[in-house]
Amino acid sequence: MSIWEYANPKKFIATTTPLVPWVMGISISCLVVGLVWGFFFTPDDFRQGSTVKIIYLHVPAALMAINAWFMMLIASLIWLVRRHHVSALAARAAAPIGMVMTVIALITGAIWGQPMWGTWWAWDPRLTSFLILFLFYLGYMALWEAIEDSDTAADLTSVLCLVGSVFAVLSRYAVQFWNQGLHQGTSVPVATGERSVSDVFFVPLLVCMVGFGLLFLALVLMRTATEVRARRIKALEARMR
Amino acid sequence: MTLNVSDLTVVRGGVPVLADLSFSVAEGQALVLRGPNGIGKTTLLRTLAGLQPALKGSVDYAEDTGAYASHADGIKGQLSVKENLAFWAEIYGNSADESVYEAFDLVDLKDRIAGTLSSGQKRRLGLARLGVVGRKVLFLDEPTVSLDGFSVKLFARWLSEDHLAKGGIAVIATHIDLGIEAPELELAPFKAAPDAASSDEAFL
Amino acid sequence: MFPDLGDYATEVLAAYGASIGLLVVIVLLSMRRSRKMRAQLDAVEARKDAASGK
Amino acid sequence: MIALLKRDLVLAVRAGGGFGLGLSFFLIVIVLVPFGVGPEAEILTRIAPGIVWVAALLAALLSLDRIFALDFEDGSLPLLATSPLPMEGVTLIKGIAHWITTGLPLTLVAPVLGFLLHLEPSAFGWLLASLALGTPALSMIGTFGAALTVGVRRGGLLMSLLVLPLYVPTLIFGAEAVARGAAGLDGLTPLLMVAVITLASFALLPFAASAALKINLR
Repeated sequence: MSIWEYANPKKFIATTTPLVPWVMGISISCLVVGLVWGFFFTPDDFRQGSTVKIIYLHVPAALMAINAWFMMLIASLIWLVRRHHVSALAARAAAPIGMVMTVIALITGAIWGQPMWGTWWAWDPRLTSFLILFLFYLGYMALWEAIEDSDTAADLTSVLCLVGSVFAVLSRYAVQFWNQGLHQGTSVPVATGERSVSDVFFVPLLVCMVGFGLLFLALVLMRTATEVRARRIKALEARMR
Repeated sequence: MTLNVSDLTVVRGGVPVLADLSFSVAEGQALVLRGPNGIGKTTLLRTLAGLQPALKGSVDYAEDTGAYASHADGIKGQLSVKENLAFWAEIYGNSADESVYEAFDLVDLKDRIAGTLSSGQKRRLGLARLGVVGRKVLFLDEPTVSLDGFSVKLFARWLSEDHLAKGGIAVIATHIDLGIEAPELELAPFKAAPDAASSDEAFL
Repeated sequence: MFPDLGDYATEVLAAYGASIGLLVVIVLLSMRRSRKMRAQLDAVEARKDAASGK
Repeated sequence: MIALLKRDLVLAVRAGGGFGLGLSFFLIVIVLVPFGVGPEAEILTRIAPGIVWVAALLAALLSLDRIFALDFEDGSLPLLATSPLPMEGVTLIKGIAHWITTGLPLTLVAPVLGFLLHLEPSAFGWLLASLALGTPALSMIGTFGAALTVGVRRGGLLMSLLVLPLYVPTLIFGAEAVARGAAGLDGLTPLLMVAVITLASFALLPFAASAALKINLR
């Protein structure tokens, strides 16, 4: 029973519909535990004071924003190669969630950096690359909406996702290069993963990451099922006319 | 060198329109497609020309010998008649020789800017493109739309004498009688059942 | 027990408020759309069965 | 393929819109900037490299949707698709034709407009080099965007939303090369990056654009 078994839309709905509430429940409890733990029971950072508590939102959200686009890239490739409708619809379902994660990463990153940079928005290379990623999400979703025929839309958005990914990575380094020229990087590396975090902060952070990951999964499963149902409605109506 | 089609199913917007089509057209033969509007003549011709993939079945004719022409004849208004034809000739690696202009009575319009032509003349220029392209298998979608009687005869003569006589093949969707004896294919019986196999099938 | 957030209280709370708010919004929107689509699908399927059942 | 290039250039000249449109827009944007920012020389000097590049980028963007739209409406696109010309060749030629009608004139006129913005004399060489190397990428990326949205009614706005984020790397490296030139530093590294992006675009994007076109022609 290979994984492609789930590519069949009807089977996908049948298997995921009961799952979604569970995954959602677990993810929300993870989030609550992680955030409460991080917010109430961890000491302040000696240099940054209490703003370090924003780490529990910023790092997981930033991680999910990038993983969401990566997942969409894989789903687009699967659609182009194996023509499984579910993967194309999963890519479409993941985009708004990825965008929300990017917005969260942007807001928390800006607020977190505010005390150090003294301004509400500093063109820090990392934050700026998330701003560019946000634009990519916007363009991707707009293209889906603009095209009526589902298969054509799936194909075109997949091509855009492939090309977009190359340029997203390119922009990531261009922004890195561009900001070196203006002013020195931040004292505390805000980027995902590079943080050398003492373990008292790390465990709640890990819990939050799991929470965000599961939330993303739950939302994608739910929205993909919705896209599959929408497509089924369209197909049925086309037949009944 | 013949065109044969075996149990072809063509799709428009994810919904199959024609199914289990099988026919073949020998050299020097034409085939006229008949059927009510919206039956799928254009979709069929586009699939035969390779512009869109067929859902099922196969279309085979010699590689690189097909040409498609629809009522949107790709004429550039700003270019002159000669420039338009010379362009298409160069694209297909031929040269626009005089005989084509005579065949479509365009000799005196050679240097006229295409934009200033009447719709009938413009249609003749669109058809003249087929003469210049020099392709053996033609897929023509309503070629004689907005053509006056005289031009229709011109086109029919070119088709039978310059194209079919030289071993060409043509599949034409038209309502007007072209005055050439050619087998007709009524498409109505091949209308696809609505829930026949299609890309939506996975969702049904 | 409420941690002393020092002089960055507003920033931290703003960040938490905004983020959790956005998460709640996306979850609720997704659930609402899912419910609406399910109802619509049931209606269409009912119509289809009625049509073919007749 | 050359026939297609010749035809497109003749069409651009005959239609008149081709050359003039991009250039006049480029000029207007640059003339507008001092009205917005104020006439002080030192401000203009500092922002001149960025402004010229952003203006070039917008001017290229403006004439993108005409690349395929005209051929799509009058039916030439399906005819080209069934011609012996490979679709990748068609998209490549369209990109080059767009560059010749918009990118090239921009590059030649830009230094002249540099005076309006009090651009540092040392930057003029870098400006010319960075635009000459960068505008082809703008055209090729733009051709890809045009191919994506050719089937969409009023797809111009959508295309800008898709294409502008893709322009960011070229813009950053291009403007940086000129800024370094203006500051008397050596702008070679960003200039090389601009060249790399352009080469990569011409190597890869024709395939992506032709795939998008074939999908839209279905």
